[in-house]
Amino acid sequence: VDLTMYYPVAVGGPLTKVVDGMVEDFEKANPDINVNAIYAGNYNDARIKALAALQSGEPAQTSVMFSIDIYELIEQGAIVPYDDVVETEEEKAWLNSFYPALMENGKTQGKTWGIPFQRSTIVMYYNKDAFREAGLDPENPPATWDELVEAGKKLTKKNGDTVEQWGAMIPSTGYPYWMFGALAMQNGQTLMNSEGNETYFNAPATIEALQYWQDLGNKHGIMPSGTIEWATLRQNFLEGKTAMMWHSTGNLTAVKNDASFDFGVAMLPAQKRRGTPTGGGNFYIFEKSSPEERKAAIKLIRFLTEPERTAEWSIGTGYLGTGPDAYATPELTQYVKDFPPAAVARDQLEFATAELSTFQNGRVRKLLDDAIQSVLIGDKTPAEALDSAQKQADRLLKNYR
Amino acid sequence: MSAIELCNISKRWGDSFAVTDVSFKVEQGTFAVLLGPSGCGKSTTLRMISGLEDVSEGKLLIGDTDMTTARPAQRNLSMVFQSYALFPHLNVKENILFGLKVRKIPIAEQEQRLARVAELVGLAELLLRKPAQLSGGQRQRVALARAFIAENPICLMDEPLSNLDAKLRHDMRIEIRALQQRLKMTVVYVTHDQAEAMSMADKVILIKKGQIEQEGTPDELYNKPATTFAAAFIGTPPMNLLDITKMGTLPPLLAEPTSSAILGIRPENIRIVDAGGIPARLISADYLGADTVITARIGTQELQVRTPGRVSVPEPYNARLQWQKEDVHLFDPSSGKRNDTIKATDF
Amino acid sequence: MSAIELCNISKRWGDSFAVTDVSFKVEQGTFAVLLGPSGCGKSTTLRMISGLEDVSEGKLLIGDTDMTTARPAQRNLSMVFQSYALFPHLNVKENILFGLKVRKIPIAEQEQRLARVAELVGLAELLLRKPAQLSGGQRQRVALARAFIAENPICLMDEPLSNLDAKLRHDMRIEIRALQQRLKMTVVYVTHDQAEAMSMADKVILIKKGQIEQEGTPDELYNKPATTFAAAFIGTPPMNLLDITKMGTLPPLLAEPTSSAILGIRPENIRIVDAGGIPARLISADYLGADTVITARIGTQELQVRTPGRVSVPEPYNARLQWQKEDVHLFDPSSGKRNDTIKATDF
Amino acid sequence: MIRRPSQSHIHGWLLLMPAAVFLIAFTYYPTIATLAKSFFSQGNAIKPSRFVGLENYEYLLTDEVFWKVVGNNIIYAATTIPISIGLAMVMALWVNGKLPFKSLARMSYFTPTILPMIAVANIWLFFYTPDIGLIDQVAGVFGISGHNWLGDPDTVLGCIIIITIWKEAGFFMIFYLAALQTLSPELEEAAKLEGAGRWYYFRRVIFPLLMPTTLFVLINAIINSFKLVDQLFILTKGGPDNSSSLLLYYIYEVAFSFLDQAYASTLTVVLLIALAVIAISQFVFLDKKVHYQ
Amino acid sequence: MRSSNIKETIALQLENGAAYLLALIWMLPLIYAFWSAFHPSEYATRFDLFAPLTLDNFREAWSRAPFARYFLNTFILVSIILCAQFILCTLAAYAFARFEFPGKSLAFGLVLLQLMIMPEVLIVENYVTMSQIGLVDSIVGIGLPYMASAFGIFLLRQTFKTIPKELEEAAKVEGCGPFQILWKVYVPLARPTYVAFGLVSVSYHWNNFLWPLVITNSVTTRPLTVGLAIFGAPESGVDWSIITAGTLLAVAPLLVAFLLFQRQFVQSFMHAGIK
Ligand SMILES: Nc1ncnc2c1ncn2[C@@H]1O[C@H](COP(=O)(O)OP(=O)(O)OP(=O)(O)O)[C@@H](O)[C@H]1O
Ligand SMILES: Nc1ncnc2c1ncn2[C@@H]1O[C@H](COP(=O)(O)OP(=O)(O)OP(=O)(O)O)[C@@H](O)[C@H]1O
Ligand SMILES: [Mg+2]
Ligand SMILES: [Mg+2]
Repeated sequence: VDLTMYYPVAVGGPLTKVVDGMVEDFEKANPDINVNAIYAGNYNDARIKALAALQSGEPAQTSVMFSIDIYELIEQGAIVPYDDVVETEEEKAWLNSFYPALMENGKTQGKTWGIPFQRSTIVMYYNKDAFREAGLDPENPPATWDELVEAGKKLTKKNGDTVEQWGAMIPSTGYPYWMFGALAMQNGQTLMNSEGNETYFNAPATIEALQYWQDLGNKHGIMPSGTIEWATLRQNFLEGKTAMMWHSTGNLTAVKNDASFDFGVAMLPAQKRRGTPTGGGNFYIFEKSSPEERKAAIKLIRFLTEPERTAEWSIGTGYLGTGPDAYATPELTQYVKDFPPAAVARDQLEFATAELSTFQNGRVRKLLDDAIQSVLIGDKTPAEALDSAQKQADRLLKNYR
Repeated sequence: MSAIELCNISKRWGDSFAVTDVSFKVEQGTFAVLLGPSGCGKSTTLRMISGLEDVSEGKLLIGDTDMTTARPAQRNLSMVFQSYALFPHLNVKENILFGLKVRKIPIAEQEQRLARVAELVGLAELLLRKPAQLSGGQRQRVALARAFIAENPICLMDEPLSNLDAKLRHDMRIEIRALQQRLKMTVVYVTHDQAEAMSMADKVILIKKGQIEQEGTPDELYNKPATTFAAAFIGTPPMNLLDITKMGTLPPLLAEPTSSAILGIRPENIRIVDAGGIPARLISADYLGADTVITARIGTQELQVRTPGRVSVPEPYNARLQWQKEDVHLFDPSSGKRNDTIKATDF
Repeated sequence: MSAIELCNISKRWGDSFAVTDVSFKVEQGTFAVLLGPSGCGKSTTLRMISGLEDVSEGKLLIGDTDMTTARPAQRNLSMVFQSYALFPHLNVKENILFGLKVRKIPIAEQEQRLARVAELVGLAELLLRKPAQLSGGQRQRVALARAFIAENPICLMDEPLSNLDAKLRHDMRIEIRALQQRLKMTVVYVTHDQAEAMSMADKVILIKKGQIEQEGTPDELYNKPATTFAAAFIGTPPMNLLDITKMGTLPPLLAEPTSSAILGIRPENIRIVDAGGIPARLISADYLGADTVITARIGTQELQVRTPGRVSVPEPYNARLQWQKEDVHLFDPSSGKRNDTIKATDF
Repeated sequence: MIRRPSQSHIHGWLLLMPAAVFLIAFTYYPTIATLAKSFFSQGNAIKPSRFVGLENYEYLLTDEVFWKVVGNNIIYAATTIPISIGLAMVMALWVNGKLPFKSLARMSYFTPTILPMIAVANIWLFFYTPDIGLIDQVAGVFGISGHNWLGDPDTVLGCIIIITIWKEAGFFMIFYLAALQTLSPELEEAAKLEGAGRWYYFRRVIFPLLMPTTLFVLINAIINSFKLVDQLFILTKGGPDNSSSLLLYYIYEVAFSFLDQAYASTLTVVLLIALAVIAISQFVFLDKKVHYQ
Repeated sequence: MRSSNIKETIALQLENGAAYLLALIWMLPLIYAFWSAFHPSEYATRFDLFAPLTLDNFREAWSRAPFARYFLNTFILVSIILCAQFILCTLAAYAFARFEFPGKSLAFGLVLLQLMIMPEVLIVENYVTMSQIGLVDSIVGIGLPYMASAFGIFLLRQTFKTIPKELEEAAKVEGCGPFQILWKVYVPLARPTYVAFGLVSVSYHWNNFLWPLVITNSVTTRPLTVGLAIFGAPESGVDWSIITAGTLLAVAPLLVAFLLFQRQFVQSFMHAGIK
């Protein structure tokens, strides 16, 4: 059986090599299956590629794609639920072997459509040296919103008008909705329902969360106002321009390699509770595939999500191990022991929730992104912006109710 | 057998005729010149002979074969263009051999012919130069060599000298003529320069507005211009044409008085005399080294007098002019046609 | 006061001299021509006068003011370029007024001067045309008008006629000369065409390899060439230069026998005679309408004879040539300089 | 004569054929398919695509993002076009003149043309990054505090514009350089003799004589002002709040992020019409003025 | 130098200064690329004269993707496109420049229209076409949509039109047919335009990204830019040292070729002037 699989690479690093290696191992183990694993750029490029292939009638059988593409893929009739493909009990058990939080984005309408693969959450990186300098306890990072503000104020260093070190930075380009998902969750509010046809953008708790974000810059002055660039944030952190940053766990390895100071990783702070959305890519199985191909695909996916490989993957990339048994492997256990920050993301999974994902996901997400950015740049108040975003989202989603 | 024969050939562009009903023959081995003012249709005629332009009406024979619709390459003729049309990316040798290469002549023969032709036009030293590295005269020779090497019996030339300066033009004229005679080629040559036509042609075909005005040897055109147009077109300075009715009271210039006529007299045939002749006023002089051209006035009509040596006319003054009756040409004022029934007289 | 005076002017490009130690004066209101073969430094000299080229050594006076380093615009002179340098996007009127606009002359005066100049050069009808819509002669006139309208006392012209065909060139020569005289301008005119120089100049400055070869009126250059170079450069066909030692046994041509000399005799001064003279062989004839140029040979030396009317030489034949002692020029064979101490004799 | 014209017709079409096949297959056919899609709704597994007439166009009229993006694009075009053309002209004059070491200058002006946008955008990202970026570092030396160039809606479009100008000016310069070479030096000398200064000469002679080149460059520049959006993918993704988004980027977003091919087609049609109108009116109105020969 | 014109001289110097300043700004991204590629990543955003030099970034970049193979692919791709463009555009331009046929101006208008159509918009449709003719994941498939270049047709047509008709006629009289005329007269005379257009085309396709990414699936077909994109994906933040090293690797052949042949290139552009 020939299998074609697309996978995107969203973090730096020699990822393609790792994937190629794992696929090779799989082929060795299953000589009858021939896998063609194709690197497909970033998540966006991969989506275009899959879509183009789909329309041409020449799609792949399986693919790693953005976990939040699920509704669109269902709507396009592009993917099949795993429930229809798995047969044995063993396989059904496998479906349940992942952290539930990571499955949230893969399940809807009572079925499982995506299997978590390269997944991450948001964590808070902080500069322990800066904490010490500001007289804060480096082993006790802020755990609530108020503490964050407080610590941030101490950490913000000014030289006249020029800020030499900011207290904290939360990136607001690239994936603002993702960061905001964390804030909203911490304020006790999810952004959408699990059917993907309703959003809660203008719920009071959501508005409060956005207000808090805006206040970090405008009121408390611990974060630059305007938007903060996702791509260069790590560099800012490494250069000591900010004492804390919220960023994907996917950065862990890079920060570890490049930081010239003592840094720590912490769970995101809480308001009403702790919270973070998960993120990243899931495995999907495409509808246009024969039963044998589907079976082979299941084999491949199972192989790639086996605990040992998940552990290897996690160590190599900084992505989460997707199930508890991955963390039970000796390699990962050892790694976490040597490098405790690696466990923070896992521990945080307890509080994690789904990433924003609905029907018409692209549009809905953009509505929220624009709303967030317009607030951060001071064009609108949180209530205005979110009300309007909610109204438009309702219009888009009412067809799906 | 004529080398080229045009039978009632016309060329139409849209509605207007560039060439109307032209017929002439060019004999084997002669040098024919198409002469006429700019825009009279010389190039068009030549290009119809070459096949680069389609014939609208009429028939074209080349060596007695009907070639009216043949492709240029089938006509076995060569052509030299006004700006030479040398290929700037090819060197002299490649330019000369261009046609032979196209026709796939064996290399050995190419070399042989090249050697001969290069010798002939004096380019043997320059074979590897690009056209841009040649002087005007040398380029001209390359163009000639390219035309000669094909050994076609007919060669067409469209104002090939007009881009050269006066001195070089003079040298090249002699050279082209000598080559034509040596190779016994039939040449049809286009020019608007009458001096060129006079010095080179066996036969001149004078064209005016797409029609033949006069056809004959240079001598005939010079000494027996058929029309005032021909008279005024040939000679430097050209023939003076005086309206007999506007000459005022003078000694009789014609044998019998006529109501009207145009009297033509060439500047070199007029003498300035102390006594006799007719009174005139000398206006200015233009010294040309060997001789001087004096502008004179009889009544209201200006005329030019060419006289050897240097004469200066610092101020206009009165003098007397004289000519001999044999030198007078007479034309009909309305049609412009030569009229030999009227006779001039000495005075 | 001279209008222009060059004192020991030189121009160096890198190591090589284009102009070496040239001095001459041009008087107010005269027409001076810089004449010489291509590359001799005429343009360079003119451009130093205009200020478009820096002077390497020497001093330049314009109207008695030292202008050696003045900017072109400060020199109060106009210039007519070889290819006219008309601005293709401006119409005739705008082209002519270009300089006045730059100098912010009041509009009323611009219009007034324009009307006058346009009238003068006969462009009044064409003021709104673009240069591309003009014939060569008309473009030439625009260039002249642009030079004249500034009313600068001096006008420089660099081969302004070389792009025109022979006929137009002849007309324009007369026109330019007439305008210069009417406006009493000082003109320095560059050409390599000796006929042009002869017919236009008050003074000819003949240049050879960056140095002055001879300076004088056209008459002087024609009748008393200072060197063999000057002799051979002027006249069409040019003067025949015969080496006296290679003439073979002949009647004595010089008053007293000299070991060596170059004998110069102009083609138009040689007559073909039945008896007397010296024996020669006539080779070929070139009929030019009014006269014929015959190529003849005395011993091994070729010479040209110009004779009126039509003479044909279908086959070479023997004849006798004669000239008068007044028409003979004698030159020193080693230096090429004129030597008037030797005398010619009739034969 | 009937022979030649018909032969010429056949030859003409035969020569055109290969290019025509490719153009039809990979440009015109897909373009027309795109056009057709704009009259249909976006289909999916649940609701198949159906004919909706002008509904997509109606939606477009009410789409706030569309209008914002159009506005941005107008600003973008109105600044990048004149500035990059102007700079190109100045560069060409410099490099054509007596500038010492001009081949070095020519080389650096032309460099942007051969650098891949995907890499270059990342370098510019560094220049613009607040505090640690090159601009802020340099500004810091002069005591000017950092600015969030890409995060501030007032400056972000300007940043994008600068990159575009940087990318384009050198490319256009080449065309001006070529045109300048064809100007006869006698023209400059004639002007000099008349006392015209450099500026006067430029304004009255060079500039008008460069008009045909300017027309060519202008058409290219206009087309590019809609085409050059690569930098957005890396730099801003159109943000913040669409303040740097451009029409083609938006089309791209609609097509591949919203997966709404129908609406993307609608936008494409509008863009194509706008471009065609601009190009045609340019040819019609400017062509006459420009060709004096 | 004329003593009276000091003011002018100063103005000229100022202008030259401005020219160099602009040149420096224009070079800045490239200069920065060199800086950060040759220094360890902690110096990527810090400028220190004594920063240690290193080639690690290149080693790292080189190891992350099969660059050698990608170089080969890009090279083949660019060559194929260039050859095809030359042939197709030459034929079409010749038709437009020197033949009369019905529908000529309409056809030319359509060709110009292609200038305005963004290939990105047509990706999906073109992918379908490619898969129908079985060219997905092939180097030819990457090239096909670009082979008939309107820009090339336009540029060559302009050049052909400036070639004196006499040359064509001379060749005709010597017995050349239409294709011989094209091959022996027009093509050699338009060589500068070919060089100029070649430069533009090579740098475009050398750097083209999205379509090659979408249409290729395997290492044996992917061009360089796809390899480069691995570093360019800013999802997890930018590592400038690696990106710039990768960039320099990718454009090095172009840069070197341009440096070596810049005189010829620039001169070609001059002759190809659009008038
Ligand atoms: N392609 C054409 N279309 C329309 N009219 C043309 C064309 N070619 C020439 N003519 C016209 O035909 C007439 C004759 O042109 P032709 O070129 O034969 O003149 P010519 O005698 O060679 O003049 P010249 O001495 O200026 O070369 C002119 O009036 C010209 O305008
Ligand atoms: N810019 C330059 N650099 C170097 N040498 C030059 C330059 N301009 C002219 N020369 C040289 O100076 C000499 C004189 O040139 P000039 O242009 O004055 O000749 P000319 O008498 O006007 O010739 P022509 O009749 O061909 O115009 C020539 O040998 C020429 O090669
Ligand atoms: Mg003609
Ligand atoms: Mg000169």
